[in-house]
Amino acid sequence: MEKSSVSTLLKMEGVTKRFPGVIANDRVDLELHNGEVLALLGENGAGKSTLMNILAGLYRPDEGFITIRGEKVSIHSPQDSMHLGIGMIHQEFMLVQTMTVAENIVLGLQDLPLIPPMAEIKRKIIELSDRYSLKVDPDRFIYELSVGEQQRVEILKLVYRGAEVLILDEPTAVLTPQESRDLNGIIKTMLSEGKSAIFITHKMDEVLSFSHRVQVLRQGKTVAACKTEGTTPQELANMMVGREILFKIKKAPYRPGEPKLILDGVTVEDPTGRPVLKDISLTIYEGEILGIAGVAGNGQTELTEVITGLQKAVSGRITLDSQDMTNKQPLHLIKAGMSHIPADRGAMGIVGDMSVADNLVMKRYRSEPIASRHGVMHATKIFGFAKKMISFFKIATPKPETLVKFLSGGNIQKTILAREIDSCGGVLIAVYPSRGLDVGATESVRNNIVAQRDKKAAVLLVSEELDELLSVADKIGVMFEGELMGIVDAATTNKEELGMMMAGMRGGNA
Amino acid sequence: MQLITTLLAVTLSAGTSLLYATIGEIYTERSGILNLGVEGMMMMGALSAFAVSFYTGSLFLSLIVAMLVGGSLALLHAFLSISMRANQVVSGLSITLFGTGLASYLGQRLGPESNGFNLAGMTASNFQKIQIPFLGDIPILAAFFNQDVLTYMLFLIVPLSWYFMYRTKHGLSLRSVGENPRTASAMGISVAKVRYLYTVIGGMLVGLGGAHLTLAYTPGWSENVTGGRGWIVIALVIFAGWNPSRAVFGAVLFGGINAIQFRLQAAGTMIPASFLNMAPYVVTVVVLALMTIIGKKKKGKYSSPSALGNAFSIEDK
Amino acid sequence: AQESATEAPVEEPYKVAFVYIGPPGDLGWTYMHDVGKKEMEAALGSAVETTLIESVEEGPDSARIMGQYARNGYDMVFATSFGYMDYALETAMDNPDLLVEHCSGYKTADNMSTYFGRMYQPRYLSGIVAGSMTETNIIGYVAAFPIPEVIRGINAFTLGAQSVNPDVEVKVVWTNTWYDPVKEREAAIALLDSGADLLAQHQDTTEPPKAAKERGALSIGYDADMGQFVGESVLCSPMWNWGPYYTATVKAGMEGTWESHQFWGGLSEDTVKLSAMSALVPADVQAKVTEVQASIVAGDWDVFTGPLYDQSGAMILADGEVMSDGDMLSMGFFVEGVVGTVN
Amino acid sequence: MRIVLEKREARSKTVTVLVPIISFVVSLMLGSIVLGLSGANPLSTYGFMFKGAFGTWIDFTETLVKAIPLLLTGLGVALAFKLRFWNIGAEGQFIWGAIGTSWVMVFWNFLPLPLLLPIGLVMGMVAGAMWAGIPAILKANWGVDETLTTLMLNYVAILFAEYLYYGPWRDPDGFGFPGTKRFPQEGWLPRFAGRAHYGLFLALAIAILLWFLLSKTRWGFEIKMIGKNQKAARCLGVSIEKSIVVTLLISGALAGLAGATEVAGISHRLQKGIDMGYGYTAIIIAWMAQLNPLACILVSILMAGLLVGGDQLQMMVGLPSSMGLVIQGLLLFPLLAGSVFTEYRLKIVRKVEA
Ligand SMILES: Nc1ncnc2c1ncn2[C@@H]1O[C@H](COP(=O)(O)OP(=O)(O)OP(=O)(O)O)[C@@H](O)[C@H]1O
Ligand SMILES: Nc1ncnc2c1ncn2[C@@H]1O[C@H](COP(=O)(O)OP(=O)(O)OP(=O)(O)O)[C@@H](O)[C@H]1O
Ligand SMILES: [Mg+2]
Ligand SMILES: [Mg+2]
Repeated sequence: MEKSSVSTLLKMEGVTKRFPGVIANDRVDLELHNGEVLALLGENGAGKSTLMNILAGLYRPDEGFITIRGEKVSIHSPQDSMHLGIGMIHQEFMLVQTMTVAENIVLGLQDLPLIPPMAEIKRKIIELSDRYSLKVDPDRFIYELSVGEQQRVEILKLVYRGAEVLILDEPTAVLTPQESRDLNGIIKTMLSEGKSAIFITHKMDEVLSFSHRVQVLRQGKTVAACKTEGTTPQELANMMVGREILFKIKKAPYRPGEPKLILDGVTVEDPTGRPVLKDISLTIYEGEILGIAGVAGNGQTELTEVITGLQKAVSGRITLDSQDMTNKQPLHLIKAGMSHIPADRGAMGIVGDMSVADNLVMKRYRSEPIASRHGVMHATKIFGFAKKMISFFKIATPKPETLVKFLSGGNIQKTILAREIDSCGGVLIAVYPSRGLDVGATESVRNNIVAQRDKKAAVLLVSEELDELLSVADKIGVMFEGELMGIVDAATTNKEELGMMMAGMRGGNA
Repeated sequence: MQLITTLLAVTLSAGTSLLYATIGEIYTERSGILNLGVEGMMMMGALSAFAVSFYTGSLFLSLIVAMLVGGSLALLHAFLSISMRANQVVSGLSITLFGTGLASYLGQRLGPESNGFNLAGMTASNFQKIQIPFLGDIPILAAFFNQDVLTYMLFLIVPLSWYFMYRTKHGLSLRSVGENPRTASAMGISVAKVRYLYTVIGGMLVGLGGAHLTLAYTPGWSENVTGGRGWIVIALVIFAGWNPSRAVFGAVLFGGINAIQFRLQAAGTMIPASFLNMAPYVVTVVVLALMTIIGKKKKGKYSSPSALGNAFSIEDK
Repeated sequence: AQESATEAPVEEPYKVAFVYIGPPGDLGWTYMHDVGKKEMEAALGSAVETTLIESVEEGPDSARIMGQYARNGYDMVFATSFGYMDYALETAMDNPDLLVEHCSGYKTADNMSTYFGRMYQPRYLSGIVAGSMTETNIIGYVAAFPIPEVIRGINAFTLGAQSVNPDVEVKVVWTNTWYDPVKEREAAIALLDSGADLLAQHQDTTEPPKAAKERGALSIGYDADMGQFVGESVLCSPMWNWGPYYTATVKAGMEGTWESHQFWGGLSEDTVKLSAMSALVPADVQAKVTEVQASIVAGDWDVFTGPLYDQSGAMILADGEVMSDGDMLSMGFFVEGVVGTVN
Repeated sequence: MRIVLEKREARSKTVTVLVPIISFVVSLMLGSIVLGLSGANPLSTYGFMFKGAFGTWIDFTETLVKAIPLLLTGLGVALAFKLRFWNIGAEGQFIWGAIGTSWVMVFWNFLPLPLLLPIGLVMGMVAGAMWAGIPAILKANWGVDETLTTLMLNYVAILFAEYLYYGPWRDPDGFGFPGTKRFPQEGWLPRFAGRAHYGLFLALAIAILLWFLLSKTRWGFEIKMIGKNQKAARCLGVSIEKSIVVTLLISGALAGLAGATEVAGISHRLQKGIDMGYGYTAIIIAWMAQLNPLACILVSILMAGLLVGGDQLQMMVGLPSSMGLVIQGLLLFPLLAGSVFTEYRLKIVRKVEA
């Protein structure tokens, strides 16, 4: 794939962008060559998304300029950016939930006729989805789609518009390994058609497998830019974080205690009465991490929600410390010591319009010392507590009073993690806890989860990354179509066995 | 049969001004702007339409002016809530205060000197009911084809609005802006432009709703002619689930119950009149509640535009 | 006004304030008070200074406003709606120098009087017209609220109609509003749809006559001469005529002869009257009206004279018995022939 | 070149003070134009308006009289809005408060007289709470849109009250006049100056208490969580249904108390004209106060002053009442437009830059 003559396609020079309290980009230079893939790396909050949003016309830089093919351009709006052939997949989905796939794909197109010929559009969408093997039904509404399908719609949007420069902001963060592989294949196809791309990811294998060059940001500044060839994941990670990353989990030997959380024949139905969780029985012991593997949409969310009291079981029994917890209110479970790191962190994990400090005490505000016995909360205690947590969990925030929504995705996750780990009283339910986290943060999340287990907590870890499960969990259960295919020993199983079970084959001691 | 026909006919002509305003407000709210100034805009539309008709005799010009006046007040609301990011609820309520006040003030100042400058009590040219030959004679259908021009225009405006919102490019942009402005913006749609546009269009339709009152339904200007109907419109928009076609159902239900309750009274029922006068409000609440409870499974279809009432700026997250 | 001020340095003008329930532009209740006020001004010239405040709710605000007039040196306040009664009394108590005139109430004080008109008299006359001219024998009556004044009017009207047409039926629809053009029209249309070919009203807008006219039906106005605004289809209108009373009362105040009173003026005092009749009313009907009017004015006869039966057929007044003012003022039943409920 | 709004790093103190002042001056100027056009002298008109509302002690007490119901309904509305429950129904809850109190005052003759007032006020709160409870339960359990239900229930409340005082509750000795019997004197809320009654201190105490509860306690914290992200609050163990219902009962009780103090303190009977649209003005007050209970105090007094002073347009200047509404609108527009500058500043952007 090496090009003989390097011609510069796009150049950003001295780009600075400030938000209240932070400099997200500090005089950043960036260069993209024709037909290459540039991997943009950096810790959570380093300013990657901000820089790309400037290219996409969402944000305006405070300083600096952009040239394309040697010509200075002004990007005032997403429209300008599209005209210049730039297309971006944003970190959060940019989809209108109450519109169909087809409507989302053509939304905002300039040359769309007054009455969009929907039949023709759908045909074109199906054609494109065949070409890139992106299977979606153009008539479905977005809210009906799984996360993976939504990501496919985002890509279809891009290819439908025929962008020349692709900006991909962590497109695989929320995808299963299989979906990620498919997606990467698609991106390769697109690149083979002569497009260039800037690719943001925290997954080192992706960086190595198809980027030509890497550029690393730290705290808004460029700290390195080099060819991908010749670097190692270790080096890249060190450059991002500015310290040594081990990629190794410190873990005490597996010594399970008493049974802690027991599910016995639990069944859950969706509002239409279709069973989405069928007759699940499992036991988690003190000092054990039970990993749950499976392709998203096979009942993992329902499993964690029925345990945390967010969904009702129609039959079966859940016991915690041999007390019946079936269909108890979330508060009851929280008081019994349950912690929960939900999958959808923006919607369920945080209150974006409240401060970091407030979000950190959201599990502790009910009792002393944060609140008095009569329910009065102490502002100074809240701050003291928040400051401790911010420094302990290394949450990058300008101030404790900053609204959480202004943090980068990774730091939002750290905030949730900090709160849940801190308040954990014996059971931790963690759903995709390292999604979208940088290598350093991923490492610390995993270490923190393991530390809970070492402190004799029972941990349920739902993950799509088999590597994560294999290195962190003690036992691994696999879900398929709402059923548990079996539970296997993490130490003795392998990816092949798990893969078979994820495809619907029974195994282990099921 | 005859009873149903007359009830329908009465309901349709009573519902016309409500429907214009409801459709207008649906456009506005679909773009994410909540305009509680309907009452004020309707009142100004009603006044200006009558005044123009009184002085020029041109109904066409009256309608144009009513639309311009409604649109201008809406523009003020748009400026405050979009450009100045003001609280939309208060801005709308202020428009209502201002509009109702100004209309009533002008009503006492714009009239002829012979009537003490009062417009009330004056007559001007107005829209008459036109019976469509043949169609206007068939039972039931007669109710639809024995109306004034403005009502006939609704037969076009309602389906076209539905078609516009759900089947055209601009409708797509409109809905996306109200639902998820951040996405709309990222897709190259100018959120502010769309919101300005549909707030003003909405105001124009509300102005027409007012015009129907003084030019057709209760021809002539009278103080407080809208009598709080702007608030009913706000409720009807919700009842309609922000869907122009369902707005018809709401307006007909509300107007129909009212027509029936007056007829019950005339027939000498023993139910106290206060309770009968409550009926339209109670029924609307009950029907909405039932529809919500039963329709629970149809997610999102009739719920409010997600971004309704929120100021937008891309850097806000 | 300015001339006299320069020529003769007379004492301060007598200051009179009017508190209105609606805007004078309503062409109804308030409009007629305003007409009366203007007549009084014309009659008394620069010796009085008047002011008005419109659209004052019949609630706590009215006391504040009357109190403020008192503090601003006003000599007399006319409170022109019944709901002001308690507040007017409160104001009168707090401001002994102020003379308070309250319309349509029953509470008085040393410095507070009530005044009202026997509207039922012209209503009876309009009933004669209506009863003679209906063909379907169904008359619609659009009514605001079930208070004695309205009920009395409906009864008087019905009695008048029955006096010439025993088969007549008066259907009542309550709107629960004094003033709402749209609602009044809708009520009117409902009545027309239920067979009425003639409408009467106790409402303050011209919508019922207008609706009737559009349907080719006849109507009886109220408050003002509504024929002026609607046309010949309005056969006649029972009207208020406050001018004489306002002039006399203010004059008494100026001259120091004012005394607390309860004034209930009828046709003979010219406080109420029947407008000129439309050309559609046949001469014999007009003659009959004139005849009855004359006997009322002469004091030979009044409307609520027995025999009188209520809706259920129970006898209220025996033959020849005359209802007392007190019973009339608190009337709470419909006479036979009225279709509707009193609440 | 174009002008854009740019977010300020922090809310600037001077700006927060200056903006309302400048906006107010602009408002006055706008008002002057309209007043001038309608033939009034703007300066003396403003003078009359100010004097009418704040000029003398007795005028000021009248402003306070009006501020009491405004403050209480404003607090109720602000509380519901904190939860993002769009309670447009303070008007109806106010009326029910008046009904509840009147019921006790007129019909509970078995009560010892000293208990009449406290129990009457409590019953007003209960009635207001009950009326707010209907939309709250509909919303909490089935998600029925509360804007519609609260708005429609206002009309029902008004008509129901009319039914009572035109019908079964009508004073038998009142010559058929609509309105209940006058309350026994022992049930009246005592007055401390002019017509200003002790309801004022009740309202002030409630405002302070509410501020404390909302900003310093678990309950307030939970309301904030639900208002800002209901799903997350549920995950974190907050019971949404219960909170909505409890909070709305309180919100309704506050509006109900407004109605209760109005009948017990001012009108001394249930009759027409006690509902003056306070429930709607309350919405303006709640937002102008940015839902802060302490700010509600100031805003409702100013609003009451504006309403009371507005009458001077008619009484002293001879303008029709409609001009009062026009002036109110004109005063609000610049204030609304100005609020943005506390958080944003104007920035001039030149085209050349990327
Ligand atoms: N709209 C905004 N308003 C205020 N601050 C913001 C905004 N967007 C981003 N920031 C801040 O700017 C910094 C850079 O954020 P950005 O989202 O660009 O990080 P990132 O590198 O994409 O991180 P991640 O890997 O977690 O996605 C962070 O400190 C963030 O808190
Ligand atoms: N959940 C949804 N969110 C947004 N739009 C939707 C949703 N469901 C359907 N739509 C759109 O709404 C439009 C109207 O749908 P539909 O035809 O069912 O309604 P209608 O016929 O106008 O109303 P009704 O069914 O009440 O008579 C459809 O064209 C569709 O595009
Ligand atoms: Mg990012
Ligand atoms: Mg349909």
